[in-house]
Amino acid sequence: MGVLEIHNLRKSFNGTKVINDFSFDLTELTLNCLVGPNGAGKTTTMDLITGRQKPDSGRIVLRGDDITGLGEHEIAQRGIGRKFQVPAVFRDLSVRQNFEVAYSRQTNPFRNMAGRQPPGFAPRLAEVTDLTGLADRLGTEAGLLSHGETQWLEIGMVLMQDPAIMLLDEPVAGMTEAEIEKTVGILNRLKRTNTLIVVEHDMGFVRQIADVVTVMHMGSFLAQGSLREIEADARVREVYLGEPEV
Amino acid sequence: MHLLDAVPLINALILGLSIASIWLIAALGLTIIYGTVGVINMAHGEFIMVGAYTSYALQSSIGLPFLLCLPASFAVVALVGLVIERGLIRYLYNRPLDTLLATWGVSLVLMQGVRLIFGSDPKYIAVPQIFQDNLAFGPFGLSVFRLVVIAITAAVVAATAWLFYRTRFGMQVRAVMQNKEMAASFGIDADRVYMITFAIGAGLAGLAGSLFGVLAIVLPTMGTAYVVQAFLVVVVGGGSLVGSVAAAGLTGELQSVFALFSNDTFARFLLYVLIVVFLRFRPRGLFAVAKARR
Amino acid sequence: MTRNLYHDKRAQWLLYGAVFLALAAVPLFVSDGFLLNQFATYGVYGLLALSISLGWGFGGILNLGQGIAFGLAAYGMAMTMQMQSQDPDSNPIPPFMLNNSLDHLPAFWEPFWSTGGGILLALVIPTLFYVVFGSLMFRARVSGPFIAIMTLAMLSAWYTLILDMQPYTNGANGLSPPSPLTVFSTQIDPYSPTAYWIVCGLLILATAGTKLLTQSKFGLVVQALRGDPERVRFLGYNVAVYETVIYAISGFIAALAGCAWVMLVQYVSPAQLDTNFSITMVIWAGIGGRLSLIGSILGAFLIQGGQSYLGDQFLNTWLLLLGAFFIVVVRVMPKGLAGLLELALGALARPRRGDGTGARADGAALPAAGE
Amino acid sequence: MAAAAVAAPHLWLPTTREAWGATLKKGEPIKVGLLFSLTGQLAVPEEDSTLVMQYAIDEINKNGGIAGHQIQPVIIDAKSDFNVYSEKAKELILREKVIAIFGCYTSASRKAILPVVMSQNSLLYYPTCYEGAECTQNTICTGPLANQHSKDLIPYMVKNFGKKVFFVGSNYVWPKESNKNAKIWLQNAGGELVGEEYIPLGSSEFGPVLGKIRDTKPNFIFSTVVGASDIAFHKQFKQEGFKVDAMPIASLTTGEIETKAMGAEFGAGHFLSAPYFQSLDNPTNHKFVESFLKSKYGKNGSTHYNMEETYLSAYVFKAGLEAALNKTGNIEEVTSRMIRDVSGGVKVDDSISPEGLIWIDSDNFNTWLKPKIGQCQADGSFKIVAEAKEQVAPDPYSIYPNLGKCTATGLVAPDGKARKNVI
Repeated sequence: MGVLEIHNLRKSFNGTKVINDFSFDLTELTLNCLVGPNGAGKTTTMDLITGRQKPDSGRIVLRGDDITGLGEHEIAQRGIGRKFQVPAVFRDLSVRQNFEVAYSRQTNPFRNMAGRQPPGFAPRLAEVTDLTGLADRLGTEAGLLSHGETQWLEIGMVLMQDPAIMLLDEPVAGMTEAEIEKTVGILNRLKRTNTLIVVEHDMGFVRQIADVVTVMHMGSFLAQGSLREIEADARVREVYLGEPEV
Repeated sequence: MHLLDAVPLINALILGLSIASIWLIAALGLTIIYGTVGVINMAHGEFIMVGAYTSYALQSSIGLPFLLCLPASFAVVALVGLVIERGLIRYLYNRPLDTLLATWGVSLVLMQGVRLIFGSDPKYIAVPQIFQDNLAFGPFGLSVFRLVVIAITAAVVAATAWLFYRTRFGMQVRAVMQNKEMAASFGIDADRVYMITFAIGAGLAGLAGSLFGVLAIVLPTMGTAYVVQAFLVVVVGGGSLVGSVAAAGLTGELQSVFALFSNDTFARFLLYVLIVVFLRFRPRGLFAVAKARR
Repeated sequence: MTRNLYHDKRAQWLLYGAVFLALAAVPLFVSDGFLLNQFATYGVYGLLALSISLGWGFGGILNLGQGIAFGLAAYGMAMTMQMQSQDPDSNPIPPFMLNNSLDHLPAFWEPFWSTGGGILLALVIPTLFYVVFGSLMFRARVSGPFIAIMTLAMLSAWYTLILDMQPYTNGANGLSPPSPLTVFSTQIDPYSPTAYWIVCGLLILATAGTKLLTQSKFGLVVQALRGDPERVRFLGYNVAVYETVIYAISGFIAALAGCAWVMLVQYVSPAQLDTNFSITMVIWAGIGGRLSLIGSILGAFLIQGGQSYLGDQFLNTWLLLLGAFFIVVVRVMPKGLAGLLELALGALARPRRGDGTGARADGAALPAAGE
Repeated sequence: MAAAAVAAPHLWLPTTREAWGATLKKGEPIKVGLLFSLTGQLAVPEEDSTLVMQYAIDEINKNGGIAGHQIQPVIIDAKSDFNVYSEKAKELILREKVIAIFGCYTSASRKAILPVVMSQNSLLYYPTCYEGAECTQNTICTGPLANQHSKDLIPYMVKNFGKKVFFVGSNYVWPKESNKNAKIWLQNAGGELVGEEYIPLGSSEFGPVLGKIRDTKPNFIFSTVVGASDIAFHKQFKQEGFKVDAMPIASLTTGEIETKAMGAEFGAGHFLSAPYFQSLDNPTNHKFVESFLKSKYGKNGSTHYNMEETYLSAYVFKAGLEAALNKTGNIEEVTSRMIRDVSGGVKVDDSISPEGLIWIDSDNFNTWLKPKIGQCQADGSFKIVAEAKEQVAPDPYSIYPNLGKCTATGLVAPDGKARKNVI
């Protein structure tokens, strides 16, 4: 039994079946790469898991708890963190303030008016800044960070949430080689202590981080296994050869 | 139901059509500008007002016939719009709240500028005698000028639809609306498309103004009377042409029918509340699509 | 590293303290009852600008209908003061109602016999309305310009309703309570230092409270959702609740202003719910600097003072100048006059480490990556 | 703290209200405030009010002023904003220490400034028509009250056009109160009310109302629509095919200025009741019209009932101040309130008043005057078709006898209790 189970998920937009009977299990403390050609439904799956879209049918179960149809913030509170493809940080706040907002153990607005950060913030911040290497950028306005730094900031923000599962949508899009290398390091450290789903196109990157690879095609589950098994899979080859981009 | 009882209601429906046409032509320019450029133009009412003053000035100085005042007002206000777009709006395209505020500043300047030039006493626009009559079919009737407004509105809507859906320019507009960068890579100059659209939208307001100057009165403050209704039409319609047509039809008829059964003031209150409730359930209006996030 | 003094919390509090002190000291130097009353009225405008700055500057909620809270509270206060001049036995009904053929006091006027109860209602009802209307809007995820238009429509609805309910509100003529507010059997002369200090005290308390609020975790979350509400939602916060709360607090401050205003002018009419007045509030905050509480307040002082003291010299050109000035502010300095100060202090700090804080003035308050 | 007490002794002394009040000084000009809007929506009528007041003050000053003192106007632009009215009234009274304010055109602005006028015991000359139902000790009104305004008009219309009437008004207090009075005259004249509608202030959409009028087929329309709406109403009336000779509009507001603004073609044939018309045929009026239009204040090209009522208020003030001087013999002892108290019964005779003799009621301080009925002609001027035989008494509480009677000392209820400052 996985930490996150998806059963027979379906979702259509204007009659087009975007997610079609998709099922999936996520094992604790693994890094699962979700791959598939454009339009396979990867981002929509993310949207459905995090509550941004509501499924037409099917169930999403987190640690035995049915979270289907809950609001985004409720799902986030139950322990699913998400990083967007286009990095979404609060550009006019400082890096430190971004982390403070992300430390969302207390979400009641009236309790938060009291001002102080809940206990545990400082050690968590130290851990996260150490991991992301942003310790000396804490005072900088987030809008002034480089692209790579912004991506790490957002990963850091998701970590501040201390989620049971992290969903990362194309975390290395637009990064330089050196930045990708650093991100690989971060993710490989993370997967020792966290459960992750990473949506990615870049197979070279997938090779360096993935424990398990899941392939989606036309909104359905196609194959799952180690990267080697996937690369040997005939159906996967067929799907990918049909598409020019890998 | 006796036919006799239905007469007031049918008359109210006919009148509702006229009110709808007035609100629609008031909202048309706003729709185009909002739908294409994404700017909420708070100075729209003052564009209407400038259009009315243009007609008044042309008529009283060089005696231009009323029917020629219409295109003249269109041209003059389009020019005003062009200047404002080039001088101000184009710097604010990515800042929707700021365009709202900046155009409100523009409205103050236009209103006060007109007041300094023309004074604050009311002016009027004369129309040919045949426009000052009433057409009656038995118990049903409507004034000729209201019919003229309905006809002009229909013609202008048709022309706008043609321009935006049947011409090369319209294709460019829609390409820019969908994806500015992609359109640019096909050699479409988004900046130019925005500029022209804004000018056309302003010009339509000017045209509406010269019609309203005949229905009511030409005053520096006249624009505010129409602009709230125009906004509601655009917001309810969701910013598309067909949306505005539907929204104007709906709200105009409701206003007319509510007024028949209660009174004008209460009808207006009821309409505002209905619109707020409607927006609660369709915050993006009648015809709008959700956007994806990557 | 040298930080921009503008962002230094201690320097900010020093500035606030200095402004508060200067405001509180005014009656020691001004003996003219007219001036005290006028300055107190500016204080009310300052409260309104503060409420706009909180909602729009910090929360990104451009509210063009702040006249709702202001006007409803002003009506509540005027009703309270009106009932003070009535007598339950010999003369229980305000004169205007008799003219509108009401032969008994409408039920919703009854609570206003009590001064404390009346003022409480004047504050609670607008705030509650903001909670209800706010949660309606924010749960439907209405955002950006649509909030502006919806609040504007709601304001028009209230305006029309109050105008039309003449037997209960005296329609366009409004309420003019014949004598000043009496609390604890003391009449508060609107031209006295007492009245001035009451308003000044409200302004200081509200400003300090709001400042603390913006510096709390709550304030930080609100500033974050101004930029990207969806991101905040995915961090586990219920954005609609946060937005409703900030909107309601801003409404509460405007309601305070409404009560204080009627205490000073003994008058309220639907004009207080006119769209122009509500938009004027936004202009105060915009020119003063919506991101700075004190900047917004000083913006209100500046513009209303300008209107009172420059207006008659310029007469007709005043509105023209105001409009043009506002365009310039929006176009080149979205952070208003406070932004200029930030730039200047930033330039002082720059020689040692140019972090470009000032240069990125534009767009800072705008949805960065939202829809 | 001690330093503060020395620096600001007023904080610790009981404030003496009188010390702030207006005073007149021998040999110094008499300051009065002109509180009208020169900009904004209300500027259309109120700019003319300011101009005609300046004209009247010039005229009085040229003829030797009041007891040798010149009048000095303090001219204010209230910007059509009620907040500004309130603020500027305070400034005029507390700061400029004017002895009287001439101002306002709408009841809403009057109600905005009355609290300060009353609390400082100052004096307001309200120079236009209003609804009444107000009894203060600090106002004098020179326009017709609702009970005077339509008294002759309604019977005249019923007699000449028929019994059935439709009431249309702007949605605020004055039209509703005027219509209450009109209903009484209508009942007395044996007429029948077939409909009553109020449209939002400033609205220019008369379609629904005209639809109801078409359905109810009245013989004439009684209109209390004001401002820009009034003009829209007359234009749409004609455009919707209504014929003026079959169903004329009898109005309390549509005068020379409104007719000019809408175009005489839309005004011709309709009726207006007012105490004054530019076309009144008497020597005083001829002189007034001619010399006003020639003066630097006559730039807008017409004289209007509202302007004439404003003009009269200057002479009512002059007469009141002279009466106060007679009483005290010393101008420095005259207060605003004293002028008000002695103004009961003061007259402006037909050598000065273009509308003919008028006088101030000594109980309620409104004006005795003769309403006249005029019909608009094709050139926009009015032809007088009827005139009251004698001055009609003003009564602000005519339709509310239960509330009491307005007297110089307050509103006296039927049970004998008097209440001051009822607004």
